[in-house]
Amino acid sequence: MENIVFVLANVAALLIIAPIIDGIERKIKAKLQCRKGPPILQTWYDLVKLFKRPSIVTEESSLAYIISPYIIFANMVFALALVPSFTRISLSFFGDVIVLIYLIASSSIFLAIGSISSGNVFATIGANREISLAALSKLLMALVLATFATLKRSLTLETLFPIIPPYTLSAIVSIILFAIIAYIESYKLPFDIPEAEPEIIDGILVEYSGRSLGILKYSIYLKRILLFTIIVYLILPREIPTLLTPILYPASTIALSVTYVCIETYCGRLRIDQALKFMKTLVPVLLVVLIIAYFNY
Amino acid sequence: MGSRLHILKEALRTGVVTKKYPFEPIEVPEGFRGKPSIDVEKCIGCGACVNVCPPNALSAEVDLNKGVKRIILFLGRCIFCGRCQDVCPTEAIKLTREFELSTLTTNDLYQVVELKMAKCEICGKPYATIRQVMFTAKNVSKDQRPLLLLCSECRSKVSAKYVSYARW
Amino acid sequence: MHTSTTEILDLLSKYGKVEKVHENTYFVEVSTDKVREISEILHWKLGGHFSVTVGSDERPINGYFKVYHVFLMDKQKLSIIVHAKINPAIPKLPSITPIIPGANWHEREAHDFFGIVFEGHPNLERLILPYDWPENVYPLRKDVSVRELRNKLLKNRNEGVKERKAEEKYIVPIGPYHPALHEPEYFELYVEGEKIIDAKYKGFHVHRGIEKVAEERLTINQIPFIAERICGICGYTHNVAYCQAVENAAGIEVPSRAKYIRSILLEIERVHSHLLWFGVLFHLLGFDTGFMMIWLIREKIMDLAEVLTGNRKTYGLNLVGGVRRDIDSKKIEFSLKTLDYVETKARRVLDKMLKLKEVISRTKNIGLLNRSEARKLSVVGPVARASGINTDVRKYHPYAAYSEVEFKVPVYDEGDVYSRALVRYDEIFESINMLRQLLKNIPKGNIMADRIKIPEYRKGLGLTEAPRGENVHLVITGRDNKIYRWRPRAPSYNNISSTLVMLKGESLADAPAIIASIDPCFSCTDHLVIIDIKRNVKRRIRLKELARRRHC
Amino acid sequence: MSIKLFKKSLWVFHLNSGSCNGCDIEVLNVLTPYHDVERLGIKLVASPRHADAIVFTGPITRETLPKAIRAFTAIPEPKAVVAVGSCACGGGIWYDSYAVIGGIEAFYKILKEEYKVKIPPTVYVPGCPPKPEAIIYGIAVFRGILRQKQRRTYFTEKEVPELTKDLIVNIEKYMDSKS
Repeated sequence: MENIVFVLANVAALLIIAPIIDGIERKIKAKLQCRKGPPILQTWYDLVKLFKRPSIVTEESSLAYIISPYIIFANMVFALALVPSFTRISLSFFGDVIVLIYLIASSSIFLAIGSISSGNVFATIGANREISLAALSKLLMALVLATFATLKRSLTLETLFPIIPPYTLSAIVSIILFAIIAYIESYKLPFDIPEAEPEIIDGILVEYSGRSLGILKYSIYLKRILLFTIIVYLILPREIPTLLTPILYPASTIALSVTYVCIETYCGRLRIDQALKFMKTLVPVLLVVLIIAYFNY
Repeated sequence: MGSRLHILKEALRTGVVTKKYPFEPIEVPEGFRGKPSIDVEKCIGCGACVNVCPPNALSAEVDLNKGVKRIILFLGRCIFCGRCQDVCPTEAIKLTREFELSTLTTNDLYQVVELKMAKCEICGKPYATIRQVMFTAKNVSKDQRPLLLLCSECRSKVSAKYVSYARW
Repeated sequence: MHTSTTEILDLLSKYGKVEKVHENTYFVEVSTDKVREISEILHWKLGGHFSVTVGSDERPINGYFKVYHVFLMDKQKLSIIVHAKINPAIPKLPSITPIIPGANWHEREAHDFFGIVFEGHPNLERLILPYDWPENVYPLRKDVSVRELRNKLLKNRNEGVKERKAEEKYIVPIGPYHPALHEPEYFELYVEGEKIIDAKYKGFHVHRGIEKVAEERLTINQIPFIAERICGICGYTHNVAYCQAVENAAGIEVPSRAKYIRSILLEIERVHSHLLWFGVLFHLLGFDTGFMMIWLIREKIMDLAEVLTGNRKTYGLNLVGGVRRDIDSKKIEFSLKTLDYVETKARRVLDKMLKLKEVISRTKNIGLLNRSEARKLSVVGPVARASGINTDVRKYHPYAAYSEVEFKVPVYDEGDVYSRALVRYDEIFESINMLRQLLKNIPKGNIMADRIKIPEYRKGLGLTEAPRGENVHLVITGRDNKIYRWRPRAPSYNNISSTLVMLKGESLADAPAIIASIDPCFSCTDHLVIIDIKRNVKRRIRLKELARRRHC
Repeated sequence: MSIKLFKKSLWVFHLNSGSCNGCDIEVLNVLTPYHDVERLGIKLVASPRHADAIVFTGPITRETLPKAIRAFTAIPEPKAVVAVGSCACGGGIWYDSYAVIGGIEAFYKILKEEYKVKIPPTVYVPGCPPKPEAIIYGIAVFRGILRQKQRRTYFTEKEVPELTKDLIVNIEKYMDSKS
């Protein structure tokens, strides 16, 4: 029971911190563009405003359109409960890697379904792109996680965190690859194709407004922090004293997000086929890593 | 990669350039074409600015009942070209350096100057503002000045030999 | 083959009366049946290019409608205007669109405004007037009072609305409010997956009826200000072009100091416009840092314009006969300092940005327009120069102070988005170079011509090279300090139709960059509706009532 | 009510309703490093559904009117309007053209009469085009950071001399005595 309290506290803390991390990213991005940038709490201000605004529901929008933001949000919250964050305690006994992938993948699909059912042409193109990107990136993610599972000979999250030691080639390479995939998954440039603003007007999100838009944006921030958390815990050694994790964890998450945003600031957007091509080249690499991992190198 | 680092270096060298405005005022360069403003003491209501204003932001209206002429400046249509300043005979209308003109109602964008009109000595019709009559009088030889007290029609009736110096 | 000026004039005199209006500008009056023949000779045989068609209602003067076709002969530095009288009872003229496809819009415009029927035109549909405009009302005819019309139209706004039926096709609307364009234009893209099969343009949302306003309400010296508001980015070149047209018509000699000041501000405008374009391009490629960095540099140019003219945009500097503000030595010094800053910064940043992998992979070999297509559509400016056509009004029809400075005209042969970027890149630095020469050599003297008298019913042609290409204004002076007919033709007018060629077969993701690559200035063009390109949509995807209803 | 909601965060949809681009580039310019309105929580969004406020630039032309109405109604309530530039404020130089409906007030009139739409709070930013600072000032006035300077002024002449032959002939004397 005590665990549950800890997990709830963890999740609550993550819910608060996720938009703040986005705020930090925006600030840093601004600085890199010679601007002053918004206050760090800006993302929170935006979200609060969105939550206070009504969401427009048109006659043509279906049920899927209305409920999918909430499903995605619930998915993300559940996924966050599965991974350790400020403390190592988590609900990981509920599920393993497979559940995690399932949660991430299903939210992509719900996002696509929701936006297709909004009936807007830009949303449809966005959804198209989202699906083709998601299909490939989830395959990649599955391959990486399979590599981890092969290394540890287990699927439970408990054993996967951390992946190092052993300091094998395959462990290090697969962590790097996971970081790349996490980058793609978190809709960052040059991979923010489904929501490309100039091409298809914020794509998948175009028809959402007010509260549902807020929930969706919030879910995206949560997804980012989820991916960061996984990367952090793949590396963070178990030997670190329990008391230090509440400090080390946010510090490393922020460090990671800063790195990501620095990369993002100096990238242009890829065309969908270019992005897919890039991701396809990762597949054989991952397969090789998987084989190496099987032989424990 | 090299190019990216180079751009990063350039950005860092430039540093944050954002101005503090609106929390600190900013300096506007000399000769900036800002809000046109009518000096109500100098304006003679001649309407030269009205004739020349391309978007008709300046308009004139004559209220015969009250015997007044109004010069109306509507900033919400002004294009800040400064032609009014060029033609004003008394330098009453000038472009200031004021650029903070935003308002929450269009009503606040108006400046109205209402000037009393002189009545024709013969027919009693208001024909020009008193200020304009006095301004013109200064530029006309003394013997012709009494004619300025008449409207253009009466003047031409009274005396064909006088050339009208001012057009109303 | 090079034909000399006299040879051309001899040839022209065989067709009709040749009238020299001002230097290097000749009007040739021909009979209606000869228009096509002479146009073909000028455009295809003598190496000139078709520039603009101007319709005009001259019934109050001579009882006829008139159509003027303007041709520019770059090699001989000549402007030749072919015009024909049209009987107002049956306003008909053979179309030149079958020979010069670039004339398509021009003729449709004349049809919209004057009701002149162009025989043999492939598609003489409404182009410019709003969707709910009544039939058989031609706003630029002199017997139409627009104020009356306006009141009538405002009352029954929806009169004549034809419900646009949704087509069962997968249409991606770009616009009217597309974030990439920041201007309300409407491209319909027919896509198959991510590939564009066909494109349609429905534009002219910004048609503001400028010609009628100018002809009916404004006086000669008020029009420069409305001309400047044709376009907020390159307005000053319109301003200059108009003033030049009137000056040419009236034979006014502008003092050379005024000419220098005009050139200086034209070049400042070009630098700002090209930097703006680079910013927008990078934004469209998803590279926002590029947008921010370029606009940061551009801000200095805007500040410079503010110091020189009193406003960041819409300089409001010209009147017929000269300029309104002088430049003193302090301002020259400030300008030179700003230019140094802008040049070093722009070189450092732009050089590197144009080498970025994403930028190259998304612009090279994208949006191709080859030389022969470019000739057919009569494109101008950087678009033409990127497709291997060496044309530049500043060089071949020098105006203002351009005959007194040295500069190169960059020409690239590839005809893709990247080469259009390179043309503009070169031009930025050529312009800065030119500005230095102009600022250093500016002569002393007056800035306004002394005696300005404008005779009535005289024709004049004003040419400038806008940042987007050649800019043509044709003016017929009128009575009572008014203009009888004024037709500004912005460069984008000729360029926009080329995007439809460029877009075919490209990827949807590249569409904004391609459209932007011509630097479309829709408000310039708008004075319009459907480009009918043969449809060959193979797979039709049905999605009910797509965009139409909700794309906003 | 809406003003309070948008105090910290204001997402703006930019609609060119027939502008010459001058105001549009200045609206874009407020996003760039020198002005950077993101620091004030203002963001330009691409979809009216996401927006809190709509920025009009340019006079409303006949062709854009239905689209402007559509975009306007697509924004969820409560909303605000910013009219940037003299054209949007009062029709500008185009006010009496046959192809132009007029400024934002003419637009409101149509909205009120034909669509029964509530008129949102509006900020007018005159200028041709307004400086980026002037646009920021408009937002600042809207949010109550800065005070509105421009007020309607109405001057009525009070003391007027009686126009007499005597006065007009000896106008110099009168002028001297006055000064």
